[in-house]
Amino acid sequence: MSKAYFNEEVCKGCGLCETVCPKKIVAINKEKLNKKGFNPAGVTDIDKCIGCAFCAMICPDCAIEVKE
Amino acid sequence: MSKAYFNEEVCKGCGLCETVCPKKIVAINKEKLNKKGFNPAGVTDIDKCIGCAFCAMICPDCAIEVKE
Amino acid sequence: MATFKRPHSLTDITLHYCPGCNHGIVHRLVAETIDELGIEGTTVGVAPVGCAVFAYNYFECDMQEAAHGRAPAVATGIKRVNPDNVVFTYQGDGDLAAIGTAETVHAAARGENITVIFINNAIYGMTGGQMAPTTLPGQVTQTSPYGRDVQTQGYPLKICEMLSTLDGVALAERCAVNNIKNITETKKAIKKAFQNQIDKKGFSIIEVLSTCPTNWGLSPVEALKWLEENMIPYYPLGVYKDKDGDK
Amino acid sequence: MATFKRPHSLTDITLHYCPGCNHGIVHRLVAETIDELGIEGTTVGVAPVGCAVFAYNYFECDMQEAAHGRAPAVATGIKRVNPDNVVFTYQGDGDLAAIGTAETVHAAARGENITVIFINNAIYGMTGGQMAPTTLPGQVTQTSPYGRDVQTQGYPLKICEMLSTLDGVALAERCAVNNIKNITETKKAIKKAFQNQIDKKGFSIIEVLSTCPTNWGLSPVEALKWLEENMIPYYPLGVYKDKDGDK
Amino acid sequence: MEEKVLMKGNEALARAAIEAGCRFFFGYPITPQTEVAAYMAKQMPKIGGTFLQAESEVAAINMVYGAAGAGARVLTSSSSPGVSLKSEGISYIAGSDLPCVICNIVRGGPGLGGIQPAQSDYFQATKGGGHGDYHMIVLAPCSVQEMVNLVKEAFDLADYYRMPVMIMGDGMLGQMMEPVSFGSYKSSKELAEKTWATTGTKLERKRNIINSLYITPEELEKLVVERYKKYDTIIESEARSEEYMCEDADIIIAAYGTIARVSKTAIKRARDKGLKVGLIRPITLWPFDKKPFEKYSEKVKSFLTVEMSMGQMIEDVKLAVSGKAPVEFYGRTGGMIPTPEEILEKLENMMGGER
Amino acid sequence: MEEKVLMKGNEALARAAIEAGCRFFFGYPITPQTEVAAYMAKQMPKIGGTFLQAESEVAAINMVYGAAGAGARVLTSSSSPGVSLKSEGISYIAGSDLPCVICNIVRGGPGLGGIQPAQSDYFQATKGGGHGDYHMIVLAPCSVQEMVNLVKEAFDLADYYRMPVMIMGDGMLGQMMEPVSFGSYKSSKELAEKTWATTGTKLERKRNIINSLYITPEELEKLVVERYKKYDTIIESEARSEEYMCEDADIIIAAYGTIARVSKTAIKRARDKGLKVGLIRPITLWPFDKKPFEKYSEKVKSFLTVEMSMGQMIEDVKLAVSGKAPVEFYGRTGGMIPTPEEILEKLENMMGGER
Amino acid sequence: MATHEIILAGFGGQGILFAGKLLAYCGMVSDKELSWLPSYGPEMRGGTCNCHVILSDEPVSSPLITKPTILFAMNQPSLEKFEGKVAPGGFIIYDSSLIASGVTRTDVTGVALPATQLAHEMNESKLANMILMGSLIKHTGIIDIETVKKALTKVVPAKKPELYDVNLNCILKGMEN
Amino acid sequence: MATHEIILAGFGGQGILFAGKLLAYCGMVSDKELSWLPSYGPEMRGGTCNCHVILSDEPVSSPLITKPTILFAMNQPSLEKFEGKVAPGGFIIYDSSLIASGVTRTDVTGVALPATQLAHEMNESKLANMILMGSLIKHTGIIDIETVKKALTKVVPAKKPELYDVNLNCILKGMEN
Ligand SMILES: Cc1ncc(C[n+]2csc(CCOP(=O)(O)OP(=O)(O)O)c2C)c(N)n1
Ligand SMILES: Cc1ncc(C[n+]2csc(CCOP(=O)(O)OP(=O)(O)O)c2C)c(N)n1
Ligand code: SF4
Ligand code: SF4
Ligand code: SF4
Ligand code: SF4
Ligand code: SF4
Ligand code: SF4
Ligand SMILES: [Mg+2]
Ligand SMILES: [Mg+2]
Repeated sequence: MSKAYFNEEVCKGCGLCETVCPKKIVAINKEKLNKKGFNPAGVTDIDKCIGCAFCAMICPDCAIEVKE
Repeated sequence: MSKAYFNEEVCKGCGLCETVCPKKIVAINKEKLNKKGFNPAGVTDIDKCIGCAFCAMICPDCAIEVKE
Repeated sequence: MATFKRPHSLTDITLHYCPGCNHGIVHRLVAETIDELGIEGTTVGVAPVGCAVFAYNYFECDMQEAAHGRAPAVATGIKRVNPDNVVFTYQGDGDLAAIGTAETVHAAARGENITVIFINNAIYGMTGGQMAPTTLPGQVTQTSPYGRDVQTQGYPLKICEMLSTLDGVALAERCAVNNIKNITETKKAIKKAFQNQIDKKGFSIIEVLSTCPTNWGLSPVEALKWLEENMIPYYPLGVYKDKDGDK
Repeated sequence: MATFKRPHSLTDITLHYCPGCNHGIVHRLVAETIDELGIEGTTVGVAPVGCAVFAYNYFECDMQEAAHGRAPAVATGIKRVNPDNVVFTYQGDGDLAAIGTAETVHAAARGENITVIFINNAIYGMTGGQMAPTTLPGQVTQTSPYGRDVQTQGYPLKICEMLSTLDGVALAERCAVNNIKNITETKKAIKKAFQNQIDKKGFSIIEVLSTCPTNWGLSPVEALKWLEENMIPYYPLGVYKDKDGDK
Repeated sequence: MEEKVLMKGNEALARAAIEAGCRFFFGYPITPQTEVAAYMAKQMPKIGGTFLQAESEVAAINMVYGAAGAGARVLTSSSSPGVSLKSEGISYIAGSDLPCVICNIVRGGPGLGGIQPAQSDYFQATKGGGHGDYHMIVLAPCSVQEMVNLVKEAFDLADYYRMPVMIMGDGMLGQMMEPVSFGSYKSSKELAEKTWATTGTKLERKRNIINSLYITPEELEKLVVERYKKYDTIIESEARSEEYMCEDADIIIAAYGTIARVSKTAIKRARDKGLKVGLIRPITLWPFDKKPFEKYSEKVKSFLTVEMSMGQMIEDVKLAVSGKAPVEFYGRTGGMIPTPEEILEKLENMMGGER
Repeated sequence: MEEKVLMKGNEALARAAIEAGCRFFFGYPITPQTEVAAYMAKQMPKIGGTFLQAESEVAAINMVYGAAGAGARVLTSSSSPGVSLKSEGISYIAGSDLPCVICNIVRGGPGLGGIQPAQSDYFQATKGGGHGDYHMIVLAPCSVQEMVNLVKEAFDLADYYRMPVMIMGDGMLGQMMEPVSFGSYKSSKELAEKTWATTGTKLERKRNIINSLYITPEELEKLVVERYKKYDTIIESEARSEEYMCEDADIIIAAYGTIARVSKTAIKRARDKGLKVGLIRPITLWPFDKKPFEKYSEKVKSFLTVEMSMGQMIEDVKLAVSGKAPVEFYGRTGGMIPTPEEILEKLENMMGGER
Repeated sequence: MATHEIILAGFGGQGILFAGKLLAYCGMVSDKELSWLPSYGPEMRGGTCNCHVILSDEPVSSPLITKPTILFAMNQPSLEKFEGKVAPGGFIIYDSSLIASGVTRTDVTGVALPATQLAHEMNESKLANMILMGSLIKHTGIIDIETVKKALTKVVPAKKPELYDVNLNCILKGMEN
Repeated sequence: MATHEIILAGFGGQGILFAGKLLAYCGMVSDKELSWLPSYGPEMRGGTCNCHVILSDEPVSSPLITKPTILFAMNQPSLEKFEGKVAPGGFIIYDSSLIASGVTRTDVTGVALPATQLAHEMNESKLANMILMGSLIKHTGIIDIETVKKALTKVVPAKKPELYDVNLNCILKGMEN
């Protein structure tokens, strides 16, 4: 089953992915800062991910891959 | 009764007035050349003129006056 | 029965236009309008670059000569400085619809409160007969010697149709001066376009289909016929937009 | 269930856009289209002046950077030289709808066989948030600090509506990328606009309503909401012209 | 003197224009001068003035033409590529004898170039970017305070001579803040009423025509020659420059605008090291002030032109010096700013082992 | 040599371009060069080339940019106001190192001016009408035959140096007919393949980018400095002029283009009267050929620059002469053409009672 | 052949440029050096129009004629404008149908021909120019008729060969006068 | 007061220009000569940003600082870029929450302060700049707190007077460190 993989260093923390996940499992990690100075997004519960790729489709920075 | 008066020196001999006169009394005078080198238009039979001013309305050079 | 004389707002300088050129008719209609509305003292005209470039010699009011295509921008500058003046531009199709496209569209979109008189003669008259944006498909000109090929040279621009999509436009009407009826209509349209400005209604444009006997290679009378048979069918006359709804 | 990875036609250079800026989404859709149509080797893109100026860094194909507003003219030059190449421009609303109005209208009127991707974010992003021709009435920008006043600053330009009056236009469609459904639609539209070119159908333009969180002064998520609530109602999505009749 | 305020060059420019009575601004955004328009957009509506963002630089300059012809004090502002687009319009304004003020806050070129400060539009401004025989007065302030003073004067010069006046700054000058006082505005010239303006005849006078077309070459020539007589007066009476430590100098630097300030720092350091260096800072770029160059050309060992370009003003320096002394060049371009250290090094090289 | 044909300068220009392999023309009508486009409109479709009438000069020059970037030999043509509008585009072309040929068939200015022949765009052409540090090669033919030769060469120079080349003519040269032979075209330079052109990668090479934006000033400066090295080579190897009766001359006239021919007539008449007068006729206006001026500057009594302008090339003459001899000026402007008689009178005045 | 500097002038539409071209082609077919320089201007009927033709054995330096050796005038303003410029000893021919005054100078040869009237009579009202040209050739002898015939084949549009005869007839007519 | 040439540098959004303005206004209220020169560029978040502030008793000649006497660095690239340029004997203060490495030069004074962390702790995550500024003032003594207070009234937007206190608190906090 495909799952979403977030590239935290590419992410700019915009939060768009969060708004489209049907499973509500995407969230910005406020605790973390990547090298560019952003709070990156990530999946809170990867098991729930259905690999729909919505998050990837809206990500302006191609920070998300969806793969097996 | 108003009549059409043609200013031959202003006229450029375009012939547009000829096409709109309801009385068909306007004609280009092929025999004459004005100072600018054009054959001027004129009224052939002023008595027939009904003073409708159609000739004047279409004249691009304001060469025609219609007056008492 | 009528009387008829040269309008006061037309100076007595001899027009330089070729015999039969429709520019002269439209000049007179504009001058009559200025006379009738009693706005000679407050009108400022803007001449284009094109055969009408010398319009600044002909209208008995303050005039500015604009760079090719920029008359609407120049008019905007004038109008903004003296909003109570009546400001009009007088432009050809090369001027208004080619090089001046952006200035035309944006003055219209701004609803700039000016009056635009647009002479569409389907050709660049002044420079000797090149293709204009409004040249008909198949029409032969100096730069479309094999006839305008829409595949490579594009389709004619229909200015009234295009501008009437813009919210700032108060009036967009297409006329012709090929016969007495149409001359009368054109006069009415021009007068309305000026009145609109006095009433602060925004941008009004009157497109007048016109002949260029010289560069069409036709006599003035033949040219009128060509206009009737070719231009009017392609560019239907009428009101394209009127904010008031009435005509 | 799906798989998803960065399209090949998008280089791996990090996009310089602000967080949440919709430019990035549209870049990806264009790149996916190039991949899917298998035209990477024949595509030549034209970057604008605007936030997308660096587009030449991002598309994995030959690129030219055009002067502000002139992308359609540049694309015309490229396309005429190599008609078998697929040539697209990628332009913002300042670029395409203000300074480039004439080039846009005339490339469209010519039916120039190119594809235009038009990012309408109702603002000048690159220069720090000035009013664009597409800025909404009342919208506050750096140069409309009291909100765009249509009386003095004019009405927004509706590009699809305006261009759809032109005979040379094959396709004019307005989209948005604010949600998955619209992203999917946008992708389809972009693909059709490229396919049209391959099929030699003429000028195709896809307008994409987009956010500029930075200059709107909103978070990326708030910006999407503002777009939904303000831009989409003013600029209705949909096909404005499709020469084929089918969609 | 009025209290000083801290202000960006671009904003000070805009405010000075308003204080000089400018009520019309037409422009198109471009870095690094966007603050000019932003300031105008904010202030003009408050004082009944007009700020209008044009659809392009071409439209903006033609709006300026219209407004100037209608008798207004009018300003437009842009940066390098935008000024190129204005060249046709500027030529029209010059050819129609209209007064207006045009700002170029120069950035690196050619083409899209960069947005950092540069002086590579000197030729364009002084020799005529547009076509035909014409000139503009070009003023080059070197500080925010001088920007304010010169902008005010620019409007007076424009009206007095009925011609376009350009303010030439650069990104650095536009973006930096300095304390500045505005004082009150009083025209620096006695100005005639604009009886030539197209304000509508009110049926009280003959119609006015604003025009640059003269189809008879005799007529056109006559007008141009007349205009050049006016230019001669301007060359005579308006050429202006600042001299700094020139009296005893072995080397005189020629530099204008902000880089003249950098040069001053270099000169101080040079003097600390015992090198006698001075500065001539042209304030008017056109007319170019030849006099100080003529004055010192037989006294100095050499001149050094320092520019943020590949060397443009140097031609005017050479024309002024006319072979009487060597004229060397140090420049950086594309947005690079020569540092005092670099200039100092160049000075030391020029002096060779001589010291 | 091929049979001669009688042809207008403008048409010969167009035909020469086609013979040099130009297959793309983008332009906008303007007097006095409309015949160029008319010829192209007629011929290009016959040979599979493209003639496209653009919506404006701005669009035309940007189409040229696109086509040049795509690897084509491309021409545009205009006259003074139209060339002003092209300045931004020309600066972009120079800044992107693209080859193309631009013609300016100069008319009187400024503004709308007139349509008669003039040379008042010399500054614009040689110092940069556009913004930023850049140059074009500027070629100034004086006869229809030379027009043909230089147009062909212009394409080679453009391709060889990857830069815009301008042909500067005037209304007289464009409109006059003279017998001309076209010969056959052979490139005057060894030309490399245009591997940098945006022709589509065909997946066979890395992508090509045509660009003039360099946001880092260091990078932009580096490129500009590189480009100026190329310019130095051009100054070294391409500067060109004709000398006529200079050897024994007391006065040397400097004049280019058609007015150089008028000057020759004046020189013949002067020699008939015993005045020793010669001519240096710059063929490349940029680079300006300083050598002959340097060579004669210590031999002659003075130089006389004759221009159809208020005096523009005279600055380059003065820079070349560098104070070693007086440089006088005779010019007419606005479409007026100096006659041999006028020039002769000026020469006689210069010689004073001395003869 | 000496150097001939010929100014042809008249109204637009009178075939001034065409007449000048004919002369220029005469130079071409007889291997002379030559130049042809028209006046040009906005496309307006009724304007005046002129052209300068130089035929010479030596390369032409200035194509601009300031002292014509020959003036060919087809309307009043042209004669007025150029008469004073003709070189002493020069030659002036003009269409006396359209020009009321005559040549006033005494140091030049003046020839009057009612070319327009003759053209009307021949029913070739547009070819007064060729009639005047015939007369010019006869009086000045600057070119022979064989050269003119050769040149005429080059100026007459290839598509309308019938024009050759018409033009030639007018020239011959002019040579009778 | 000697001449102070201060470079402030960090990410866009960290309030670098604001901090620089505060210094500039300190100069204003104490009648110094001064200049404030920002870096500028396309509107992009996450870019770096700096400004040059000169405070002096003499007129400022070049507003461009090539040898800062003081460096105020809020991110790693800034410290790396400017450290080497600081004049010998100069002063460097940096936010050690965001800068892992430290000052390597020995001929300058380096002060590290975890300003971002302190700001977080104060729940004023956007005001690390003011905390660092407080510390700068304390260590260099280039201005006194009364001047800062006066200057602060000028830089805080008139519409948001509440910001005065918040900023001042942070500065005071910085002065403790
Ligand atoms: C910038 C510029 N480009 C081109 C020209 C040359 N030009 C003069 S008039 C004209 C076209 C006129 O055509 P149009 O506007 O249709 O007016 P018309 O003469 O047909 O009435 C052109 C291209 C110019 N003067 N300036
Ligand atoms: C001739 C010229 N004028 C102005 C500019 C400055 N400029 C750069 S980008 C831009 C506007 C960009 O806005 P838009 O096209 O809407 O693109 P966005 O940044 O919003 O994506 C402007 C005016 C320029 N570079 N060149
Ligand atoms: S792939 Fe779908 S379910 Fe999985 S994280 Fe992304 S949006 Fe959520
Ligand atoms: S959409 Fe992309 S960039 Fe934005 S928060 Fe999600 S992963 Fe990060
Ligand atoms: S006024 Fe009427 S009737 Fe009389 S001549 Fe004119 S058109 Fe004919
Ligand atoms: S319409 Fe006027 S110009 Fe034409 S022929 Fe009649 S009177 Fe003469
Ligand atoms: S050329 Fe055409 S448009 Fe111009 S004046 Fe003559 S007929 Fe009218
Ligand atoms: S400024 Fe606006 S349009 Fe530009 S990158 Fe940032 S968010 Fe996008
Ligand atoms: Mg027209
Ligand atoms: Mg935008």
